[in-house]
Amino acid sequence: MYAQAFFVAVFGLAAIGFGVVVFRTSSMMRSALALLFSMTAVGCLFLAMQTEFLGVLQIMMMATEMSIMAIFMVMFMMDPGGLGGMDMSHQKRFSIGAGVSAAVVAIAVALLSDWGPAAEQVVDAQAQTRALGMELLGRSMMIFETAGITILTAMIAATAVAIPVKNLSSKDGKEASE
Amino acid sequence: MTSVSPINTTGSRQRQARFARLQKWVSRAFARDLSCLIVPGQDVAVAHGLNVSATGMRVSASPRDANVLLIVGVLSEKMGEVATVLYAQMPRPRTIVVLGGTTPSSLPGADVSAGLSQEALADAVGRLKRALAEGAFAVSPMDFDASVLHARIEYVCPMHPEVVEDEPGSCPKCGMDLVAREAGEQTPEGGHDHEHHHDHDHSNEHSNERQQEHAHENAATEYTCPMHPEIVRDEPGSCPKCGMDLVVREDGEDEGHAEHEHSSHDHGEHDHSGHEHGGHDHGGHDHGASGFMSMIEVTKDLPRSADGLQMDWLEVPFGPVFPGLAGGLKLTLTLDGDGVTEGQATSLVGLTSEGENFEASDEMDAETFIGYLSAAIPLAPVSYRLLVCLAIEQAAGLEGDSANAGARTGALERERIASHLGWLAQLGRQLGFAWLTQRAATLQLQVREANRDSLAALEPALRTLGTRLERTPLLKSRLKGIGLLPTESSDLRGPVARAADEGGDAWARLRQRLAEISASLGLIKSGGEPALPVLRDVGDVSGTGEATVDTPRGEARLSLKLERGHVKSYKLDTACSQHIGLVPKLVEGQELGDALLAVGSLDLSPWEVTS
Amino acid sequence: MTVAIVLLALLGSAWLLAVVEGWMATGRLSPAAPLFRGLAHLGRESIVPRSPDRVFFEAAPVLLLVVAVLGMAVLPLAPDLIIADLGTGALFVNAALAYVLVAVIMAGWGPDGAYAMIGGWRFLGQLIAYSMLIVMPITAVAMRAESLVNTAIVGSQAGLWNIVYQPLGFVLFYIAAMALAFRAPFDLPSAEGELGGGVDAEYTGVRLAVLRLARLTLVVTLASATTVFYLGGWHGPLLPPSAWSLIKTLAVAVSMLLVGHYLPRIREANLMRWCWVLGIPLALLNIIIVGLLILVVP
Amino acid sequence: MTMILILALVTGAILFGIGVYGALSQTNLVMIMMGVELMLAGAMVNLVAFWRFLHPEAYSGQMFVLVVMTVMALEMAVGFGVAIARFRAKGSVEMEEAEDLKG
Repeated sequence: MYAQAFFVAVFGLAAIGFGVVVFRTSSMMRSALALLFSMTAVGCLFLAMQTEFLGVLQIMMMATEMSIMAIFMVMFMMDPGGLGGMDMSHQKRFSIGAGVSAAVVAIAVALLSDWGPAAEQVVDAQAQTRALGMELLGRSMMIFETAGITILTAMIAATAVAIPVKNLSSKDGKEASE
Repeated sequence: MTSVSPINTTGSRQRQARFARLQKWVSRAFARDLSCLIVPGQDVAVAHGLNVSATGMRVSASPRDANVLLIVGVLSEKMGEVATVLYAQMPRPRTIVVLGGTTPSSLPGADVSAGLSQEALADAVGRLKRALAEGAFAVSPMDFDASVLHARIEYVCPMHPEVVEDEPGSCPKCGMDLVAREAGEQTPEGGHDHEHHHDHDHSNEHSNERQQEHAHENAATEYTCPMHPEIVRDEPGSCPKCGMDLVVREDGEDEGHAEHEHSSHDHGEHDHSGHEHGGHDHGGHDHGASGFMSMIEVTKDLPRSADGLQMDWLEVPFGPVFPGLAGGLKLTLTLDGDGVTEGQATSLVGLTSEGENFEASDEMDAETFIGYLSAAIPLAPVSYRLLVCLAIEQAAGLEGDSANAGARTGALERERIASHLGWLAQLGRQLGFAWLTQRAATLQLQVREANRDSLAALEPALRTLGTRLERTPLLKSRLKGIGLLPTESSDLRGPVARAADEGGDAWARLRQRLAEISASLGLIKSGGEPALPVLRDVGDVSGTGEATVDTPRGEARLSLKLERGHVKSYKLDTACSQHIGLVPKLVEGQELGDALLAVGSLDLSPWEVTS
Repeated sequence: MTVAIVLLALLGSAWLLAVVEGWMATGRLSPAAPLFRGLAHLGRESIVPRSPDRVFFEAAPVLLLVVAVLGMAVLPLAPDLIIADLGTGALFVNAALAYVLVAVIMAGWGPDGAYAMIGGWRFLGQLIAYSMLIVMPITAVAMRAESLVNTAIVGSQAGLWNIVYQPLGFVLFYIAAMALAFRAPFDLPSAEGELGGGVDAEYTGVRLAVLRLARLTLVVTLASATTVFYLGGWHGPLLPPSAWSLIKTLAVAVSMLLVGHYLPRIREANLMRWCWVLGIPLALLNIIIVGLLILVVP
Repeated sequence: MTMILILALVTGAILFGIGVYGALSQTNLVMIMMGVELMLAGAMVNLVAFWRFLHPEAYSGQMFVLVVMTVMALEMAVGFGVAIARFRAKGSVEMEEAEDLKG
């Protein structure tokens, strides 16, 4: 119980901390990898909440995803090394306001609403994975398959958009779809 | 400018303590773990008949992993500077071994020097090991400093790019501290350009940081709106039009966006040490480093790379001491990502194509000249020896004699085999094909001095090597279609020209060279016992002679003027000096690996590149 | 206890691989050489390049090592000799190994050097090629075991090893594993002949020692994964289970080194093309075949 | 247990807030995508928390998280596709310079 609370808190803080770094550093590599570690922390948060499969999946997916994010940052930023220290943001006040208010509202809801009794125990990881599999290929098969088809479409679409007309050998589309 | 940065001193101070504790063991470890960086290059070492790995030394690819700088033969001045840079990049304790030459002036004296032979090398390594085992080399940083390294640092004012000083100080205009930066271009590059002189680094970074803090105070003179350039204020605030925060504007913002992009993409000097958020402006190393920069502005001048994206360029030197290329050959490639946009090759060891300067000295008699030329070309000494002999004999009006024609052909062909094997080893090095490198190098060492019978004994081994390479998986797919040259291009010679007919790519060249190896074997069988060409007695004749020899890399033509047995002037025209001109065409638009492979497949010998 | 044993096994295997490496390079078998080399590295100066991204430069070798060890932690040497027998072990191996990419990119960016940076990004391209071929064969393995638990996966091979049951998957996984460990012929990020060492090029002294150890450990981990997924893990006659695991693991690891010794470096574009045009369809085919076998064979 | 639930929900809320800030304040398309990713991460944390502490028996909760992950990958794919296309066409992925996208 307390151990769980502790870990949830620690990984939560880590996720938030790295999340802040993402928009504080001027080096693109750093912000991309900070986002990666923030996502990893979220994955660990899942693990701390005994959601093993999702946690590991999150940790796995984000490594690749964010590394690809990183190379695109380096490609598409004017100053990937962050040596120029140029300000890449606009409408700061408005954004901060929006961000804070969004967070505050959500927190307020979290604190004020009555969640009723919380479940003490969950089944172990193996049973969970099994049950999740049953769920995926059972009741919510339709949704799951739709998601699959959608992402396939997205891959193809992204590749089609990305590759130049003249040479079809560009890998960018594939990178994007990883 | 101390020879080691503060970080490293503290680092090595701890290490000294550890060193004191297990001195004996660490010293023994140093003695047992020798890895050498060979200057000018591994190919040269093998061509001199040195089998380095037989002495228990590893051959290192980069100065970072090396602790012995092995200098083979006499170095040209440029190569001397390169050697110095490489030495500066090696971690301490580092040692210098010089074989059959003198230590370049810019380097500290050689720790061990010996003759240019396998026995001498083995002996030298033995002495080195003993010295190391006795702990002669402490890790404590010895003050090593060379003008070559200094030449690379100049000091500029962040605010006034036109202010460039040699000494650190403050800007005459604004009084800001000057920032150290690499003078770069005009100085020769070592194998690893990007941090030539970690020796100065830290002092360098320091000045950067100092400058940044100053920048906070002084540099922030004008504030402008990213969107509305016409808005200019003296203090920070928000734009009356769009309400955006005003950003610092810096003088000279709009100059050379290309370079800015350039230096930022190879993230030239980003040091995030300490301050994270990009509030401050750096000025120091690149222009327009502050304020809002239109990305369209930045990218519009950039060339399109292969897939049509505007990428920024990054000029990277490969060589002159690079594992994938012949030692002494410097290839400068402009890369966007992994693709080569342009590049050219230069030789740091080439000889002059025309010698007029012999009038003054009477020393240049025929024999000396032969020695001079064959020494200048370590990769194919015999061919050029033969070339000179033929030219002089023709100048002397002697008929080509049938007596030792066979011997001369034998020697030439033997060298051809050895040279092609050397190329195979080089190819293996480039492709990370360890087996090929070892096999080819071993065979080359055996072939070099072999006589007819031992060559006949080696024949099966050579043929198996050939057939085996033909059957090696991945090799064909790696080489096919790489380094394509138009068949009709006229300035091709030697194997490259002969390979142009069946495909003219790297694969064709490989097969061509393999074919030539077996052809040469046949010639040696039919020809005479290989013997070093010796000049027949020509006496004090005068006249002009001209000769052509099909060296392993293609025909070389030499015409010289003889006066009373002394060479007065000569004119040399080699294949490599033709081929090196092909490099830009060859590498443009290729992937990095393919480009290097294409250059390698030409078998350029920088020694034969005449200027 | 278990932890100590596994770590020792890991270190020992890494040392053995280092010896084999030395033998391939010099032709001499000198068991002491790796130890001396490591000691010498400790004694040497550890250079910090010009203007590094210090965090990444320092973190990269350590992260690589940690990742390799983490991967090993969920792989069983014997039924009871496993640090953590996770309910999603097979997936966790993937997750851990995915961070090899992160470490390599850090090592590429950190030292602020052109060669290193190119090497780092090259590995990203390499990942685009091999990653699918790591995940999909493991999927087929998990299908047969009907579980993601590594011990269960080994258990499912008691009768018939997966290398026989799904040879196609084994081949794909073996190749992908070599690409993941970026050993020759897939050593594009650390190519000596093309990048003068690439991501390794800037490391010296202690950092280099850690990096080398990490790379060898990574090979061991991957070999161990191959053993668990395809070579029936600890199953084998006479010898104790853990011995079998070790023997198989080392055999696979050494074979990986040897293959690299006799092959030229693969061309980046070819790797990409073959993996996507040939590899992925084959991996899918493998999954289908295994699925059919599971359904048809009782 | 409810305490942990609230802890997780607060974390999710803050992540979401950071994401909103990023998505609104950044001028570069890729950075904006980072903001969106963070928002989605916050959402996922909440979903997992709800599944774990309120309805551990209903696996559609976990399934939902999977869908969100898919959406993340999807967003990456499409986003980068668009980024490359824009970069090729306009030489910029700066929103400040995307007048043609402004309403």
